[in-house]
Amino acid sequence: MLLGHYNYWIVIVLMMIGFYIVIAHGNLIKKIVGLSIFQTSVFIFYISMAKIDGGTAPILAEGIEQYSNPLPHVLILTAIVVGIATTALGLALAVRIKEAYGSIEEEEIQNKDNLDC
Amino acid sequence: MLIHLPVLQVIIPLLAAPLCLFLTKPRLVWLFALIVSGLAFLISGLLLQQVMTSGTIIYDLGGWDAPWGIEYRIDRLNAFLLLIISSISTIVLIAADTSIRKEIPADHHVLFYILYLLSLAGMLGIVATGDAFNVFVFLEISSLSAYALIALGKDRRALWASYQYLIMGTIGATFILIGIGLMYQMTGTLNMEDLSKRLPEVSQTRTVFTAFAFLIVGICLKLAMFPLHLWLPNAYAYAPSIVTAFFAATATKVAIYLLIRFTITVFGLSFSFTHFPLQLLFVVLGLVGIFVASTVAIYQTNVKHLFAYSSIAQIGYMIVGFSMTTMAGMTATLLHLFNHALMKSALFLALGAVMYRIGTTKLTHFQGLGRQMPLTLAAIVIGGLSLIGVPLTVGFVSKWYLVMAAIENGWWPVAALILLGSLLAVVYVWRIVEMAYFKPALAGTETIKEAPLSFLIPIWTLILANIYFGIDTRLSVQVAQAASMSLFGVTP
Amino acid sequence: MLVGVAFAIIWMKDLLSISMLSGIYGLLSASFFVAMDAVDVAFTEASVGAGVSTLLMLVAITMTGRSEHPVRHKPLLALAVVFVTGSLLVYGTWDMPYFGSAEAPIHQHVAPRYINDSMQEIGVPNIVTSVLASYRAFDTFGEVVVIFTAGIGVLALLSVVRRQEDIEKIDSFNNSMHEQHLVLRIVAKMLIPFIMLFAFYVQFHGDFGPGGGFQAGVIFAAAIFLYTMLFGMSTAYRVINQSFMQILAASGVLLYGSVGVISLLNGKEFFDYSVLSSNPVTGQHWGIFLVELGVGLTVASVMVIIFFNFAGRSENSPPPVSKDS
Amino acid sequence: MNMSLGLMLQFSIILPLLAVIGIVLTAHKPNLRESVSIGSSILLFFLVINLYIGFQQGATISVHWWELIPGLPISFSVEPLGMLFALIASFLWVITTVYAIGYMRAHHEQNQTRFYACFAIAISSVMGITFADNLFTLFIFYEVLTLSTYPLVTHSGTEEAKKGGRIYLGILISTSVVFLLLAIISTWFVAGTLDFKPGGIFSPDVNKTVAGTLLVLFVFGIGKAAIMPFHRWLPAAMVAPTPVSALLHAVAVVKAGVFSILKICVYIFGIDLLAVLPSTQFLLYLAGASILLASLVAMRQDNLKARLAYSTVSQLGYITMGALLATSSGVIGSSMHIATHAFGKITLFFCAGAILVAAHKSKISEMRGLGQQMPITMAAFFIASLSIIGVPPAGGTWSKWFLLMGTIEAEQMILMSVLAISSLLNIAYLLPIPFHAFFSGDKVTTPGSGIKEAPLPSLIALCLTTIGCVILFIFPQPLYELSQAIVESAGFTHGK
Repeated sequence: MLLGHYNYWIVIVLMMIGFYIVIAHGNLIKKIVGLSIFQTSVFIFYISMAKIDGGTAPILAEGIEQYSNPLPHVLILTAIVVGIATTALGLALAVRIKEAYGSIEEEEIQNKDNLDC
Repeated sequence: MLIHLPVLQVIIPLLAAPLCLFLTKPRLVWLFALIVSGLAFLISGLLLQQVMTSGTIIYDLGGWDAPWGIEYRIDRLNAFLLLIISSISTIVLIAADTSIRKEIPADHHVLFYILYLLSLAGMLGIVATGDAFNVFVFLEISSLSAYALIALGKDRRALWASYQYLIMGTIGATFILIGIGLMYQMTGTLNMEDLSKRLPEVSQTRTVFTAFAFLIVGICLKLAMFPLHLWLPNAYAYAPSIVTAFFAATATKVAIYLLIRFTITVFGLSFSFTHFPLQLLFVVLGLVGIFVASTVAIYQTNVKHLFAYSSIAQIGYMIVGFSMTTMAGMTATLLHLFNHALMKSALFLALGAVMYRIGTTKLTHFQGLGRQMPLTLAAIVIGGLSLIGVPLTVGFVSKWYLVMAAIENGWWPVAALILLGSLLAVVYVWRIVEMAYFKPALAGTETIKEAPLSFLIPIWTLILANIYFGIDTRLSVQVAQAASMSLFGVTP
Repeated sequence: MLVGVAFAIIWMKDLLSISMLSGIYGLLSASFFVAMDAVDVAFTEASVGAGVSTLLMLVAITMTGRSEHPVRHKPLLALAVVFVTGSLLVYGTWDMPYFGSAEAPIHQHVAPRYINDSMQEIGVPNIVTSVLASYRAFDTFGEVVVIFTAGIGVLALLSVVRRQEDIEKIDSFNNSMHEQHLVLRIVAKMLIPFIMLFAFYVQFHGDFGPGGGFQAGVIFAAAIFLYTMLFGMSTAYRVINQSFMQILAASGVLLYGSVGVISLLNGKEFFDYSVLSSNPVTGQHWGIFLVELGVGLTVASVMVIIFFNFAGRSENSPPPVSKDS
Repeated sequence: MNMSLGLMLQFSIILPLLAVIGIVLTAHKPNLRESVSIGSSILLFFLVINLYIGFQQGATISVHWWELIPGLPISFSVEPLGMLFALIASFLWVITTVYAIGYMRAHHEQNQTRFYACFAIAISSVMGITFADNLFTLFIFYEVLTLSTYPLVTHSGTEEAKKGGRIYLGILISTSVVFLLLAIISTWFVAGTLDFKPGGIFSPDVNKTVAGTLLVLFVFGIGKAAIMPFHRWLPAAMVAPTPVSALLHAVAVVKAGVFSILKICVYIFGIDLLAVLPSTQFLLYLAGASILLASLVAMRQDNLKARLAYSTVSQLGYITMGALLATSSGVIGSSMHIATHAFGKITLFFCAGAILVAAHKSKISEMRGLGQQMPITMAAFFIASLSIIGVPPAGGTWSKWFLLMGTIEAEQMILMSVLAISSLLNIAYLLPIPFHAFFSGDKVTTPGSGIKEAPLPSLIALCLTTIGCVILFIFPQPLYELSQAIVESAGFTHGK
């Protein structure tokens, strides 16, 4: 019973670590790292559910009956691309913010913004 | 070709975006984008007409029938949304050429239009599709282009706003992804129609409960529903004016659409509102949102901020209408969706015109503008009156329906609070009116002229629409009613 | 293992090691994917999670400084949010089908058709490829557009207008520096053609084994990255024209889309490949081939655009406060 | 006249709007602009007179525009109460325009085009209110009236004017949006219609508590009726130029308020229902309190316009009270009082304006002995005061009489005494002004200080309205007939 979900719990722990980094940390780059960990963990979750005991990779071959579910794989391929796209954009923003504010720490930027107003 | 309308609706702007790179002249690209958006508008009009007369259109992409392939499923609800998005996009684009010349460096103009078309296509894609995962993909197209568009703003704060939006938006999208994953795990399908058939069997499971919770939180993040609204004001305030006008009218509407789609079509009313304390939660958050955001709006010194907070308050009205779970409430929400799009796009475009002429939208710089830019300011006043909900404007019509729906539910206090909330709108709108009309112009601003025609035409088109749909409500009410009927499964 | 790495990332203050660790995290999850029978995904994650994103982070860090300030405010609220979310998820797992169970709904509905019928309907052994490029071709099209959007977005954010003299200045600087890495350069020169060859193999072999346009695009781009890193930006600029890359990226999307448009023009649904040939299965083959080519084109060129803009930014306009890093 | 009556009805609403266009187009030629104003006001009066004649001949005049919200049309029809109000408003518009020309020019006011344009919009919405065939139409024009008069109130643009404007708009919009709109929507929900129908639209077995609550919402919601505690806007609005105060805040706006209340009482609730509602009693006492308190406050005002404003608040209480009395005499008294008070109060305001323009005085304490320099103005002031107080030879006598009868019919002895006391208070705060002006021993202003009568147009205007007051006393018959018709058309079955 417990073992049946063990895998998912690990994934949840990973997700939450990523999520924690995103919301608790002030460094813009680190936030993005956290975001990508968060997303990657979700990918792991998807892939986990596609697994069948005794199944193989979903490439058709003679003599194999059990295949893992290909659909989550497809979804995650797409999601990975989305993830890298977000990361790239986020990093680009971080670089620009560094140029404009001279800092990539959330608090410092916030303080400078408040001065602007 | 008519049967391909659903897919053409999305792929025309989608394919037009990369094509822009081949036309290197910004002017040309603008014209091209305008034509493309106009085409999308035309298609959405045709689609709506088709749907109203002959019911839901189903289009199987790749020729694979659902749930194996992805299908587009256009019913009255999303046809209505498609029309709102594409029409506003087209009208706003008219002013784009003039506006971005002042606000964006010249070598980024082509990129601007590409991103604009992409985000248009993304939103249309979210609305048109009948596949849950496809929603996620198109959500990302529209979001990524939105982040980039916002970051194009002149002020350095635009970068920071965009970054915050990116983080919040991505968290939201990932939550949605988790929700979709959990749903998929319990049902084995991604198609919405199929999901709605298979979910009831497993609706008692805790997994589905979790899936629902994640979807709702994710969507509410995108929706900027109070208290998840923190990203919105800065994003709207520092983005280029055109972008603000476009997004204020459409982006949150798409999120509302998703909310309606998932709670009512996919999960079904009985699940969403009986297994889940969604009704109480939404009524309270909606009302608190109205009051808090309107109050904050009153104290803003930048008019763009002011209207951004007002947008959050208006989202509150839609949430309240939605949470009534009656046909009348849904009609009111849909009506307000349309009406609010008209008001806010007009208002933000007018602010764009002010930005164009005086380079800022600080409230103190509005002094005496009523004389210098009479037509623009008149537009802001009419738009503001509409926001308040004065008769003969669209705002009144939606308020009427909303209060009516509340009374029908027997929610008297809610009805009174809705009306009370609109008084706060009077206060913030009047701050602008007094500043513009009863203060002498600032020294050294004698040379300020009325906004150019390329601004006035779209602004006044929208303002006249505000008045027209406030006087003749047959069209909008009929469509909104039909859409909410089809949502609740009543045949008209 | 993954958990360990993730925790390490929380505690680390040095951004450089964090990005290295996140690369390792990507690699580890890739190997996990292999264990889960998801070879295609593993391939992609390895090239993206471990490769491209780490690289991008490194480049970004060179511009932003590498140390993180200590967190001053108490992260209690964040912990609470995370705790609530996490426990909700754990709560959700109680009614989940067991891990690896063949009876789970996802194995009963929809997916069986892909496994059982795709050979007749599409004729490609790699089921992931058939689902990706045909059954759910529209999602993949969306994916290509997403990556294209990211490319355009990065371009909008980071592109700098280069003047000729700048290039020359950097050029001479680079030349002097790269003299020192002669051995590396020769090895790389020999390596790059092989990498490219491998990319083409991955591109066209996607029907049968793991691989496809996306992975190929990334690998191809990696070859160019390597070249750039060793021979300097300006040399790379001479070889690869920026606006040409943009056109290429756009063409990839258009190539993909035009396949759909051809179906439309033939009166079939968008992305119905059966019109491409008299035999529907051959049509599917053609369709998948073209579509994958489009994906590869766009991915490769967008990756190059993104990388060039990051790198170009760092060489061209050194950050104002970079000394403290 | 070969225009159909229905068309005429529509024209009476549209004509002032056309005048707006004319006024804006002729903005740079003041003479032409003013001719447009006067011309259209005369034409409007002419139209209304024709409507009246047609109506007297028994024609039913109604116009149906379009449905703004499905089930809720914009439609108009002529009925006696509306006819009465329309006659008064259109006639006084003519006179006020004449007066305004003199006043505005003598005062060298800015933004005169905006002034005349907004004025015309306001009149158009008043016409809309008078002929509205349902509550919905009435509400729309009610709101338009509020908004179009806002620029008039803040006309001078000073800090004080802005503050006044804020209070004005704040109270009128809040009450109308929160209470009135809520009441209207609820009424629609409860009764299923918003049409004005003789005898009311509620079914007899309607829940008394609900209907009672609605009545309270309506009375509070119509802030223009200035029932305490929602009266603060009226004194605040006195920052406006005097013609505005005169027409709008003695006639158009406030009368639109009490007119709406009267109309709602008679045609939405129906007198029979009104008589049995629990909240009626409460509102009657509120109106009574409003009458007395406002009178008392008025006594303490030194600013003439402020005193007149509080007097208006008090007089409006009469009309509301009459409507709520739910007796035929009460309704007759109310509707007649709309007319008589209109003539009386507008005259008083005209006088106040004339004094301001000619003598630059707005404080009552400075007006001693002014009778020597401005005899006509002060005489007019005296006669109008009599009308307000309700003694011969002025029209106010009749309406007060009927109101008094109403209280007796309804056996409301307390209210009867309220009326009596209030009349005494009226005397106390109005009559001393002309009295001191003529017979003051210690003259503040010495003769020959150059103070003359006001400009001729203004003088003519105030004489005309004074004569109106007297005529209403001598020939009250048409007025009475119209009021009687209201009672009859309302299917009055009192005593049942």
